[in-house]
Amino acid sequence: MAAYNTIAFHADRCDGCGDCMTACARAKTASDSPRRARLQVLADGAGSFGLAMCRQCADPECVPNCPAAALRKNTETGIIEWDQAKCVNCLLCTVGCSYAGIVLDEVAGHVVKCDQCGGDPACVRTCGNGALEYLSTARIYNEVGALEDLFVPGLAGCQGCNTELLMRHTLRRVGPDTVLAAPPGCVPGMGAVGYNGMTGTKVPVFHPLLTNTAAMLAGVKRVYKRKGREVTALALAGDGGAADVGFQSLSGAAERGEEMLFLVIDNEGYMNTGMQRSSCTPYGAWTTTTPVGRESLGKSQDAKNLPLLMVGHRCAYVATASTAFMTDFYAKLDNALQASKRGFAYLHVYSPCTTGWRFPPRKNIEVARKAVESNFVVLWEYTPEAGLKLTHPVDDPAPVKEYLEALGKYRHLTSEQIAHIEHHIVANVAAVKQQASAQP
Amino acid sequence: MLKSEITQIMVMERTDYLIAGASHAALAAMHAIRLVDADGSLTVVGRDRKLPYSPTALPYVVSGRSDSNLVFLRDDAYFALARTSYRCGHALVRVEPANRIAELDDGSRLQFGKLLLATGARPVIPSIPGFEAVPYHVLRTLDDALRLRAELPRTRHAIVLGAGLIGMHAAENLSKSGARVTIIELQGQVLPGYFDAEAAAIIAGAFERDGHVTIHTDTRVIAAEAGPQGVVLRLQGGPPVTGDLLLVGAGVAPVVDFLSGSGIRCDRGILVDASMRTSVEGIWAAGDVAQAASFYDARPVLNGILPNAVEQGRIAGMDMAGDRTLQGYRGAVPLNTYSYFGRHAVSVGSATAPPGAEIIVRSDADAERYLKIILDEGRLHGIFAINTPLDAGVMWQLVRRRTDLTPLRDRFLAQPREAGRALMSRLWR
Amino acid sequence: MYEMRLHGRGGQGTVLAATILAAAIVAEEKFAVAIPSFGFERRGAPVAAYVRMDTREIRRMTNIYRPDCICCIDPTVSGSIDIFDGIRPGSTLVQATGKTIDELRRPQTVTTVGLCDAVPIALALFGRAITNTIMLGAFARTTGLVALGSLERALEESEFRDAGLEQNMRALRRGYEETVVHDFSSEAAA
Amino acid sequence: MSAAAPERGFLVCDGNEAAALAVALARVDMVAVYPITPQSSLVEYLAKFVADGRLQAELVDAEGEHSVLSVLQGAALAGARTFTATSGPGLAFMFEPYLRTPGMRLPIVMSIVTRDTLTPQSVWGGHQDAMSVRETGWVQMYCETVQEVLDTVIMAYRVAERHDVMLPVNVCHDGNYLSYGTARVELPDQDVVDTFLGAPDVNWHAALDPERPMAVDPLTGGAGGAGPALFVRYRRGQCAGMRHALDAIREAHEEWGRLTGRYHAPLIERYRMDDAEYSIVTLGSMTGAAKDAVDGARERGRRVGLVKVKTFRPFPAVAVAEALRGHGAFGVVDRSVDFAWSCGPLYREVLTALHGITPAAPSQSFIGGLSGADLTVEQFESVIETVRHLRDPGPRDTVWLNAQE
Repeated sequence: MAAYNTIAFHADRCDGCGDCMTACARAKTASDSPRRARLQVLADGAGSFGLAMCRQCADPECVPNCPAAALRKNTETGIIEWDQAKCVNCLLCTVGCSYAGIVLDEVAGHVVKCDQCGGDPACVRTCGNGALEYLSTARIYNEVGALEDLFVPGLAGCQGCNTELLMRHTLRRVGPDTVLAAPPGCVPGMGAVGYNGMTGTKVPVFHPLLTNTAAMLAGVKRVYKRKGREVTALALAGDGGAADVGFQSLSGAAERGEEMLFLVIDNEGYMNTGMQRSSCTPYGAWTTTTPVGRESLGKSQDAKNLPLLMVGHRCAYVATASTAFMTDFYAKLDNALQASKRGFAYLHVYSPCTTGWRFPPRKNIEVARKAVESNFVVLWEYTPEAGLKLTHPVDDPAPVKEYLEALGKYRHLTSEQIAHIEHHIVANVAAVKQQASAQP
Repeated sequence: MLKSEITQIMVMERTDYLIAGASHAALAAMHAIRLVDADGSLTVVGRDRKLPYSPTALPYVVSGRSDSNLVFLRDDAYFALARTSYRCGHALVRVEPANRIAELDDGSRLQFGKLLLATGARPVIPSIPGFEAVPYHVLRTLDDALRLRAELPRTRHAIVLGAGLIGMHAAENLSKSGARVTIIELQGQVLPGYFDAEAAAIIAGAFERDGHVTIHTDTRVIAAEAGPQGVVLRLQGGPPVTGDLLLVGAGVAPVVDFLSGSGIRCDRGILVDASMRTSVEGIWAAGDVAQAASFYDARPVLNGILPNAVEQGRIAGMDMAGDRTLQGYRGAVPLNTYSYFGRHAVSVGSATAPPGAEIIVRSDADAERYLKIILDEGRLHGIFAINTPLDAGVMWQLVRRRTDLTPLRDRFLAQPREAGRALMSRLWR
Repeated sequence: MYEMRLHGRGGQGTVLAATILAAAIVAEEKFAVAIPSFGFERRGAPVAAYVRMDTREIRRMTNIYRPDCICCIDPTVSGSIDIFDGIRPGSTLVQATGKTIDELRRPQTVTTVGLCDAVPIALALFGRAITNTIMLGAFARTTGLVALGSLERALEESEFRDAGLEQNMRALRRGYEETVVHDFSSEAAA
Repeated sequence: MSAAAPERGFLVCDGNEAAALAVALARVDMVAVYPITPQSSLVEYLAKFVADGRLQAELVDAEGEHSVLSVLQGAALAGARTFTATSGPGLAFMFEPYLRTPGMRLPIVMSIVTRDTLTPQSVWGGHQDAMSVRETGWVQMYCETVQEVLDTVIMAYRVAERHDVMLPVNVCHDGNYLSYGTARVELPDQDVVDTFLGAPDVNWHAALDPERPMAVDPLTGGAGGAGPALFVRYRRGQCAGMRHALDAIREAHEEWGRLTGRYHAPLIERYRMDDAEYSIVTLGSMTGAAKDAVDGARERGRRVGLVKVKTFRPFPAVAVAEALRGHGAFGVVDRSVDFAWSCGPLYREVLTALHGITPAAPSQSFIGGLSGADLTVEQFESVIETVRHLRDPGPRDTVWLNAQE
């Protein structure tokens, strides 16, 4: 079962110009008439614009409503294909579709629907506002899904664990010629390094100290390089082990340009050992060592911006990522992997923790997305050559209150604390942007 | 129990899911079951000795629009992939709910865990004196269609009994193949139940103009006989009609005769609840054979249309497999789409306006355009259109969701398609 | 066993001189051990180094408290510390100084004195008052315990290279040549 | 600096350079370095050897000792022969990965250029650093001479990499006296060292190698499961490795002697013990002065002997007991402190080795040479005199040498 690419519609960026419809009509009908386009943008009556377009449903209703077997979900591409040779023009498919995604083209005299232009949709190309986006995340999922999962099944992560997804996908991509370091934290905690003599992965894996991950990996990598063997040195570390007690070895390895990919899964604390504070824990957050009581209300300091510190090391590559933006993550993973063959590559992934942050597992990706959309975390990429670039600028951020309210660890926040966080977000974005404006 | 009986039971074939029927409801149920239960054994028994196909496609086989080899909805590979045993050419002849045994027409007995009755309907043959002696066609199976198609070239004057969808399609096909066609309809209009009289008149007009079809509505056949020129039908209050081909399209009736003695409650069809369960535990029914609550007044109704069969089949399958995401059947809504002589007609909802309903009609007979909207307390009750584009699926949702259109009333009445899309975009996209 | 103590100041190469001397003696198929004294190696601070030499294997790795010889490569350090501490009767002093023998303070126990005005030589050769190799030449001339040739070879095998080696070879030879030896043993005997 | 040509087969150098030369001769694959007094010149030599191509190893200038040893662990797990050196506070900072090295059975060789531990502040010699880590599972050998430093570093690889040992080895040489003490050192031919050591064989048992994936050091479970038993298996394995190390050290010293003509005592050295009526026990570079003192006492008619302990971990208890048994009173001179009994750690170790031997000999602990202090021939003479007068077995106060201002 494959995952599929999709055309996403960002209503907030649509100004209703209709260029997409013209482009579609030109591409599909050799006419300029927007009425003949296979997507229809229209005012939704509430001040913004809606879209009628085939969603290429996973379990489509139009297909079983066709009496002539003229519609078919292509399981390779995900496109619902219409076969003119079989279509009997009965329009029953339009009854099945609740989204006006397959409609009668009166001029053509038959139903028409979006086919995503074979992977390069004309509408997306035309839209100047970024309201239409061709999401190729699925292509990446398929590619990665076809690769071997190098962790054993049945890791004992918490329900809905973001980290497990992240590490499985990462290792699939990085591949089997890898030595994996998993310092104490959730990654080994769920069994990745094995248990009682058993192993949790299909690649060589070890459990460094919380303090020496980068150093041990450097030793491994140097020896293989000396032997002329192409082996990727990969760390899957938590924020505590990277930003706090492991920072020295991280900093040293980065300064020496040791060739490795150091991926930090930032769940804002020591979640494996019972949710204690780390220097990446944000201001105001409840943890078991920054409790909420009469005298204090969560952490009283702001989080350390570890990825920006890594930029200060002029690493071969530094980037931040989020599991809510997997296309972005995969692009960065690829870049980081390449960079790790010539220097120190650092990838910082913001990873909500359903257990430690107190929210329902099903909201994991939503929480990750809200963090980005409120600028609570900022996605960017850095190389010494190109400098720092924002990869997902959020110019009109959502109120951070919505993000904070989704998480139990912020339930106690006072309005003053929320104001502090809002202020910090502004300052942090400014700091990142200042880096971005600096010449490399 | 005798030893031989015990042996028989022991060797009896068993299937977790048995689906009787192989058309839209059956296939939708099978799909729904497999989404949840990948392992349970599944058997589909179809009357016809063919891969599944849709009766709805048959008029197009008759016309030649559809290649009879390409109308099949599934192939063997699909059943293999779904690990489903597809037994075609067999019908259920008996169901023993107590033992959960179904008997097929070859005498074999199948023990089932759960049974779906999606046996569909068969054509109704009117009880007209002399009818049993005249040759006539029906159109329910692929063989029917191929037989009818074979007759087209040599048919000069065809009589179509019944102006439902089957009859109208056939009339169009016969007309296009060069035959003179006479349609005889008992009720006062063509396509009763789907379109109101005014719309029906527009449609009928197209038949008369473009197809030179003669339409007798409000007309009862009182006798039939075979004559030298073919079949002669005597009409009440009119001259007899003679044709060298007679097609009976006088409606269909659920196939329920094999259920006698089973204890499964039937009215005109098999009575089912919102989960498509019959009165007997472990047995479901869906599609043309099922009689479920009407959307409008909860009366059990037959709603023999394709989208309804798909929906009921899916609901039955989900319930059979224990899919916890199941939402119950929201009731039968009449709906259809119809293309004829290059025109298009859509009907969604009930054409019977309740008391106090607001009825808006825009009609342009010359342009053959028609639009009728029935609003009941600001909510869409039914919408009917000819040559006026509508998103039928969106309209169906508006009906079923009982969406209050009041805030958009004027826009909806002016541009129902655009307003519908705006509502869709806001409410459920 | 012959024990000597070198005195100098940090930066003058006192410890290195001890090592080169040990190497030269070893090259003569004798045994030698050199040990620096331990202090913070601050430039200008008094520094000492110890050299033992013998015809048998030397086992003790200790400081020297009863030296047979003091080699003082800095003219002023004797003003800061007592370079003669623990000195044996009949011992030797090799001193870098511009003073005459009469101007020099000399304990009675010292019966042989080699004087070398090393600083001007060093300034002429190096432009800095680095006197260590000059004073090795002075030691060889004063005591005769090591051949000048052995010191030359030890220098060649040390870290000195090219111009630096050439300068130090000249320093060694000038130290050897420009040292004046005074013998007071008859005095002591009397 | 080395003040003689290696081509002649010998040179004059200090112990830090001797150790670095041994590393080059052992064809070590990786060295990781971080400077600390009195070890600094050792790693400077290593860096220079690498820069000159004399040592064709990966050089990692790590940002601290903690990473130094961590880098080497990674390298060893990838198959490299490795080396580093440290002292005092550096060893303390290295402690976390240091503790773990024996458990991972990595044959890393590390020189401890011994230094007293803080506090009070001291950058000078003393055995306290090495003694502080004596229960961590590393092999420890203490050198007496500069020559022994060179030879022992080479032999350490043979011991560490022996399959029935597979333990890390500390070669301890005294800060100041051996780190900077300069003497003639015989330089073995490269061929001899190559023959003696063979190719590195360091990760046949535990590897981080994609060609044979395994989990190195996975978690062990808590009480009730298979975990504790597994843990015990590891620990007992370490103990077995330690026991085998005694034999491996003996075998390495014999073979080295056969190849080079230089026989060093592997576990302990008995010096003039045959007819000794009492004795002193020493460790490290103090031994030379002690031997001179023994010779002097013998000349004065004292029937004194000396036992030098070279291998402190594993402790050669049987050899020590056999050496001292029947030879009367003994004094043990330590360059560090055992806070359990306020005596010297070697003293306590020797007493333990003699436990159960009757009649119990009178003995005394002497502590001297702390913080760079010298241990002179004269001091050993006084130690010998003190021991000569010991009568009854049993506890007595430790004698602190160098106690006077």
